[in-house]
Amino acid sequence: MQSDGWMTQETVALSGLTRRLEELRGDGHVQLTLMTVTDWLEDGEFEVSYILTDPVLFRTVILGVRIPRETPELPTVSDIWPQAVTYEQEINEMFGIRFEGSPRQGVPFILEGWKDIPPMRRDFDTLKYSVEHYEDRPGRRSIDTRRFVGRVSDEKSFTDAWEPREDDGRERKLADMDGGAAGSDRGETTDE
Amino acid sequence: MNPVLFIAVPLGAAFLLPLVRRMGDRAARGLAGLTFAFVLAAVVAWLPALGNGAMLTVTTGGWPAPFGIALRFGLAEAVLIALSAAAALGSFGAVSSRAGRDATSGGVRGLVIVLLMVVGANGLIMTRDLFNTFVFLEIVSIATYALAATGDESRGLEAGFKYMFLGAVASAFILIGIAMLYRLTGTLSIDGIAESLMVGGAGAVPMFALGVVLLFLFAGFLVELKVFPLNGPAIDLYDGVSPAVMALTVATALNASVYAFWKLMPIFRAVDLTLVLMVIGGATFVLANLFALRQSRVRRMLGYSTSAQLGLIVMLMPLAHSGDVSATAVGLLLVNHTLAKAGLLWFAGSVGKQTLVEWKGVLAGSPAARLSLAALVLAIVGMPPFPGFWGKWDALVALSRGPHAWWIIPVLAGSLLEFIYYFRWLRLAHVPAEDAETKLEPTGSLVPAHAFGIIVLGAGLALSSRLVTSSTDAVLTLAGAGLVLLIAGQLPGRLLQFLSLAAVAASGWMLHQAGSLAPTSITGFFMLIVLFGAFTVVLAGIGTPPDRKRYHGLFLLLVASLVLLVDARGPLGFFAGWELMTWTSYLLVAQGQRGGRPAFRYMLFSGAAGFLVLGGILVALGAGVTTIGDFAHLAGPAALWTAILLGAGFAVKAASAGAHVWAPDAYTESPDLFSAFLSGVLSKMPLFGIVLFGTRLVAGADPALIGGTYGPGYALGWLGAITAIGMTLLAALQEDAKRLLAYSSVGQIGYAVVGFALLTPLGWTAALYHTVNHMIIKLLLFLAIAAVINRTGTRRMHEMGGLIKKMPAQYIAVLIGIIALSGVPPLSGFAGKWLIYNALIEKEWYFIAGVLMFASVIAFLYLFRLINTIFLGQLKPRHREVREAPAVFVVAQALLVFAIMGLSMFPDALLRVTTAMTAPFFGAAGVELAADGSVLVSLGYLNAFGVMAMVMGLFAVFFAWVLFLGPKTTKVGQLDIVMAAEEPPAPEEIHYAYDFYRPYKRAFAPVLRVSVERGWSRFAAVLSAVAEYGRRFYTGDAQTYLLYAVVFLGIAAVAVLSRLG
Amino acid sequence: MQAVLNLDIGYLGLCALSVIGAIAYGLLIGGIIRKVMARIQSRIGPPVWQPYLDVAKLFFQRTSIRHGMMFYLAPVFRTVGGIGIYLLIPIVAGMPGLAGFSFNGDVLLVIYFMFFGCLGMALGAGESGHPHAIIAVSRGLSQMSSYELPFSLALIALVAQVGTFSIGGIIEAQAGGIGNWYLFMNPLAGIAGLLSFLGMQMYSPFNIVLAPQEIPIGPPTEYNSTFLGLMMSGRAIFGVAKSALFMNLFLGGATSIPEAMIKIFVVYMWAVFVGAVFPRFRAEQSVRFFLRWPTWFGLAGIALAMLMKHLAS
Amino acid sequence: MKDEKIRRVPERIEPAPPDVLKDRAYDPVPASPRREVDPYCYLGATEVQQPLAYREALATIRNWCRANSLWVMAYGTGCGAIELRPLMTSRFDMARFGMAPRPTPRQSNVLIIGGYLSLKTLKRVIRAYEQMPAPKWVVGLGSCTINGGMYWDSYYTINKLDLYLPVDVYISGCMPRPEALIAGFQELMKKIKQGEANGWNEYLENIDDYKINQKRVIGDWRMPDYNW
Repeated sequence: MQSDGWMTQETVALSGLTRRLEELRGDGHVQLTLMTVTDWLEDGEFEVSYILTDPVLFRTVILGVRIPRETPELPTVSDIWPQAVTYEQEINEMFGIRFEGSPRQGVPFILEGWKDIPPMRRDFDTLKYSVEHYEDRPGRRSIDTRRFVGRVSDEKSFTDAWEPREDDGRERKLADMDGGAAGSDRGETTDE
Repeated sequence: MNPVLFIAVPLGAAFLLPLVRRMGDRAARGLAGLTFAFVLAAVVAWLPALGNGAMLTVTTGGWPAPFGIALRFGLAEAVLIALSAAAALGSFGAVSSRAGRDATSGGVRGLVIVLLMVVGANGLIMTRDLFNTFVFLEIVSIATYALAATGDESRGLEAGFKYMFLGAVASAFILIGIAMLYRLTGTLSIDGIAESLMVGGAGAVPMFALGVVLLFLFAGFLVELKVFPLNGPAIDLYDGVSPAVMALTVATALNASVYAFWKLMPIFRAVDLTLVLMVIGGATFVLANLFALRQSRVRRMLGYSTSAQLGLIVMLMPLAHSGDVSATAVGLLLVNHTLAKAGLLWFAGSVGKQTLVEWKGVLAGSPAARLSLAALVLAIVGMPPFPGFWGKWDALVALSRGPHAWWIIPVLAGSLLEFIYYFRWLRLAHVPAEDAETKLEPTGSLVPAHAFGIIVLGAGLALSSRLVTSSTDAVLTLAGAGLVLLIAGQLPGRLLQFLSLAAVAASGWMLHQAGSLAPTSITGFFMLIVLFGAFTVVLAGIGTPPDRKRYHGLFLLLVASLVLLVDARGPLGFFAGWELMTWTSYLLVAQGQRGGRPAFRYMLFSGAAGFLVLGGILVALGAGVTTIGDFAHLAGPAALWTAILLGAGFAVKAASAGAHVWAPDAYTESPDLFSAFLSGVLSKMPLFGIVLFGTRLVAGADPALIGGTYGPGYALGWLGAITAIGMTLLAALQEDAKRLLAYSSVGQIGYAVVGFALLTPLGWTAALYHTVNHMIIKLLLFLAIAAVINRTGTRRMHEMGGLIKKMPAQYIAVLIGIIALSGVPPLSGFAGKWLIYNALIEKEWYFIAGVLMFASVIAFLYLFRLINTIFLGQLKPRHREVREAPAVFVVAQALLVFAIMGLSMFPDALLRVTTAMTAPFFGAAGVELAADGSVLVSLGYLNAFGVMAMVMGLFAVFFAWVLFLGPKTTKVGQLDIVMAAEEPPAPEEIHYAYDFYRPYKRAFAPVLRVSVERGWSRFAAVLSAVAEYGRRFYTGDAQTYLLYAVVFLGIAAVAVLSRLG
Repeated sequence: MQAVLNLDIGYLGLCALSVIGAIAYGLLIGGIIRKVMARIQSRIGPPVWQPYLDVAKLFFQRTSIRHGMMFYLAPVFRTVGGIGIYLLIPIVAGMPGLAGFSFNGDVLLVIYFMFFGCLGMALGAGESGHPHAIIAVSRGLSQMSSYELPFSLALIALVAQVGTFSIGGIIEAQAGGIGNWYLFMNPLAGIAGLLSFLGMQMYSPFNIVLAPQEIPIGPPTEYNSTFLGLMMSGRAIFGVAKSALFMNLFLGGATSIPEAMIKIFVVYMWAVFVGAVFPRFRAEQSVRFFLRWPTWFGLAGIALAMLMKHLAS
Repeated sequence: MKDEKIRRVPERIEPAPPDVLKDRAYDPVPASPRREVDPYCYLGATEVQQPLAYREALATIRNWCRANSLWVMAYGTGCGAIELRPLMTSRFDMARFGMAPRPTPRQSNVLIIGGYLSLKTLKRVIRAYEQMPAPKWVVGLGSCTINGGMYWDSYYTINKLDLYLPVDVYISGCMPRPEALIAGFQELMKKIKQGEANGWNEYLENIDDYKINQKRVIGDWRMPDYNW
């Protein structure tokens, strides 16, 4: 559990989810501000986050629950917060996570007639899908701006030594992605 | 044959009965039945001989009057004995078919008492001897106690005890009175006493002594007659004793007592007790009717009713004796009451339900029983053609001409109260089968009740010969056909409607032959309206016959009553027709799916309207009027009051604002075809009344009075204007198509009322034009809506939509109708509105003109809504298979459409008629009709044909243009509309129809908060509370009743003694 | 009857000419209004002949759709309503073509005939099956009923004072200078008339019916091509006719064509200038507005008329 | 592309024989067997053949009227719509060209696609386009309509509008400034005046291809039956 005074992050096991949510609700976190999902593809898990707010004391709790990607199922919270139905519908559509007992599961929210795997899963390749389904106009040239990101950050100054280095991993990740994406980059190719 | 037999035979039978009983119960009952039948047959056989006033006096034992007992047998006695015998037979029949007959009648032992009761009653009726009167009175009373006590209901026992308690007091008083009277006059013969009192005059007998004597007799008899406040025990008796027994009691004991009282009138009149009796009787009539309002138990309610009716008779009796009121009228009231009340009591007994709530729907499965009950109720409340009506009419007319004219008011007020509780009962009994909780399971035979219903109807019809006019043939044709169809209700509806059409056509032909159809006479004009409306509605009915079996016959009866009403030659004919129309239309309204409650409301307001009209007529009659033409000779306050009362009555019937609450329900819940007739024709009858009497009153009135701007009509004008705007506004907010049209109809009648209220020739012309126009349009619209309802099975507009594609003919009908009704040129409505505005401005009623103009614009709202939400917009999937109305139906509508188009092009043709009608009374036409078809009035001009020609010409040009475009345009599908490029959801969701004028509702919220309905509810609640509070007067406690008797005697003593001068 | 049957071709031709002229003038006024509004909003705005182009374009549309018979007929109703009312009003007193068919009836006829076009329009909107069109009609009828009240009150005051419903008579009564115009003769009724005229013209703030931002253009939502062109023509002549009626009732009529054109233009512009500075009312606000001040003015106008009549006699 | 099912609408309309072209300039009546099928775009079968000079003159007038009275249906699908607003306001004032915004496709002549088109929107746009009466024109606004723009790799936006609707004028840029829009509309007006803006005819002529393309991307083709 991390906390920075007004925002607390905590993780809970699936079995204790409903109890914990009700506890928090009883504790004054009466407002479900958001429900969102993180796809931990490498860990083979989804993390569903419930962001709860206490409008009186201005406290926020981000309650995360990890579920396996193979069996993405959760109990619904729409009986506690009716507005959760919409979030659950959207998450169901975009990540394929099923919420037991939620009323509009499987009803299209944004996508109409979607047949592929849910598009927000990280193993869904949007570029590939686009290439397969939507035709491009010949002659398109695009410049991948990510290259400039690295270049800008390369311009080092002697004062860098005193700059705070909070996120060392960031640059590395970007570089990884750059390398990874290079294979499918259509940026400088010409169609046909 | 000797009248003594009427006493001797039942007496003998009573003695024989215990012997015969040894041969078995069947034989005993046979003997009793034979006895009653013999008495009845003998009297009936005697009746023709007595009809010419012959009188038979029998002196028993051969002794002449002062010594022997004289019996007299005349027409009155014969009728009363016949009634008692018939009632005995009926009660006998009603009881003997009952499974547990012994339980309530005391079995065969009870029959002895019944026989004795008949003996006593017959004796009491015939005897002319004072002491004998007492003896028979005792026999009757004791028989009553015995019958009450032999029942197994403990209530009966208790009631009988209380009854006896008071009866004993009465007997003692009467005996003392008789003794003292004998001491004073030396004779016991009633005639002798009267003679000696008359001849001797005041000097012969000491006045004070006479007063005391009379006080005893008088008080004794009043206690015996159970007038207010002494009627408590009698009412308890109704509650506790079998209704069959009570029916017998009413027909024997009560009638005999009343007649005995009547015979003593000459003695009482030695001191002038007229006022005392009238006060007592009047109070009894009004209060008993009032208290009956809160009765939840049917039999107790009937008890109050008996008390009330008796009060009326007591009230009229002194006047009848002095000749102010004809004795026949009072006799008719008594006979009517006996027949109807006995029938109702048997009815109550057979159905066996105690409380009103239990009565709900018990007659649902039995139309014949419903009809019979309705007939009996109509008889007892005094509707024509039942004898009660004639009695009441004669009595009231006599009252109006005498010095007691003010007494009409309590009589009418009490009668109205009577309406409320009787028709409430009828309403509950009329709850249709689908809503009923229980079905009728008669525990006894209804035959006696039916028989008395038929007798009372027959008696009434026999009396109706007073109404003979030139149109009698037509009326008889229609009424006869109506009765036939009423019986033949099981035939196919189409055939019934066809027969109705034939009857209407035949009567139209007869009226034509009789010369009753001249359009320039008022009666001919309205007769044409009636016939046209009836013809169209029946013609349409061939297409979609109503499924109610009694509808067809009742409708013809209604038309018959309308013909009678319109062709009336005198006030009696008018009022009889009016009341006939009221109850026939009431029964028709009750034929609707949820007809009970709306019909009840309809009847109450119609009843009130009828009594107001009656009041107006009576004022005029009191002022010496005999024919309708004579109304022109009225002057001064009589004319004013006649006008006010008639105006008020017609305004109520026309559902003017305030009294409108009956109309929407009645129009809406009636059978669909009848709604058209109700709105198209029946709503014109108050206008007919206004025209009929108004023309005369205007012709006779002081020109200075009606010529000025603010004459007596101004208030009526505002009433009409408020009606017009209020109803129009409400119409715009209705969800139910028929209800919308109902409000519209009421509002449009408001226009006509304003026109008549103007009292100018132009105003009347406008109003008459509007009347005809409105009739045609409303017939058309209601018929179209009826067709739509018939096909779609719903009345709610938002459930329809897009029907133009399925029912184009109905669409065209409604389109023509709404354009005409809204007053948009070039159709006929405009000329009507134009005339009314011109008339208003001419009369300088500017503000009323403003209100009417506003109302006429609001009318667009509901008219557009009507056509739009039903015919335009989105067709619902469930109406994809809807078909057009049948061809005959459309033909009937085509007739109306042609009429509208004709009227639109040539309004001057109609105006020529109306001006010819009104000009003689006003001495001016108000409208100038130019040779080229223009209508010229003092302020403006109109050439309807020219407008029509212009519009048609332009229309033709542009229509040709779009026709030329035709091939270029493409028809798109129903749901192919622009919904922000979205696929439209189901038709139900995009049909904007419910709560159509929400912004309007919001804007008018402060006005709409005013609820007349709530006002009437409060009034009803107050009346109810008063009745409830007053009812506590009857504690059911013998001591209290005795206390009342003492107090009453004290007051009576003061009253009688003060009369001594 | 005879008066109508006696019309000769020449007269009808004159009438047709005047109708065409009025449509042209109505469209021109429409263009001017757009220009004026643009200038008020410091725009350049379309050329003044833009409405002609629009109408011509609509007539030149290749395709059009219809929803049913009534949809088909509504533009006819609308146009006939517009032209009919124009023909029933004497625009210039005594000029044959411009008096049209006004011998057929008086001012009441004109007022009631106004509803003819509206009714047809509303029915066509209903037949289109579009809920927004019907919502607009519902609002429009609500508003119409409310502004008709002050207008009728003003008219009643006028007739009470003038003593005739005939438009010719009303114009005659106002002859002899500006002071005799009814607007100044009975200013209270005049104000009621002016205010109700705002509602009649359906410019802002009383344009809830056509409110394009919430109920796409209201009743004509589904109308297109020639139908719309016909409707626009009808609306143009309807506007002219309404203004002419107002001119005849309150501004003393006209004795020559230029005078009529100027007065009609002025009357038109009154509604436009008010509309330029006021935002739109909701339907119930509009109803309440007309039932308050304009109605009080109308009632006071009638009282004043009665008083003046009383003093005169 | 390996999927043969995509049937191409030719990028450029092949130049037709001169006489046909001439006919087309005056609202051509292509000999299409489809004219009965098409509920919206019934191509006047009853056209009376007038002398050529007359037709030319009439066509000039018609086209001039049409070009100077463009009623615009602005379909603001994406961020591009933000640049349409200034066009209506005082600074740029499109009204001076006779253009006017119109809230319903039934009365519009120009459909402006204001940005990227997701499939969900595309469906609605097609409906709106088909509800417009002919002649009608489509203006593609911004790069997204041309080649997908910054959404080139999105799984739910199309990349090339003219596969699905006939585009008469593209205005490139991300976003194009109002000046660019004005230039684009001027271009459209010029094309209309010259009788070259014939997208709606091409749509009809190649309706099968267009429909196949549309159906291929729109997963649940649940368009109402009245839309073919």
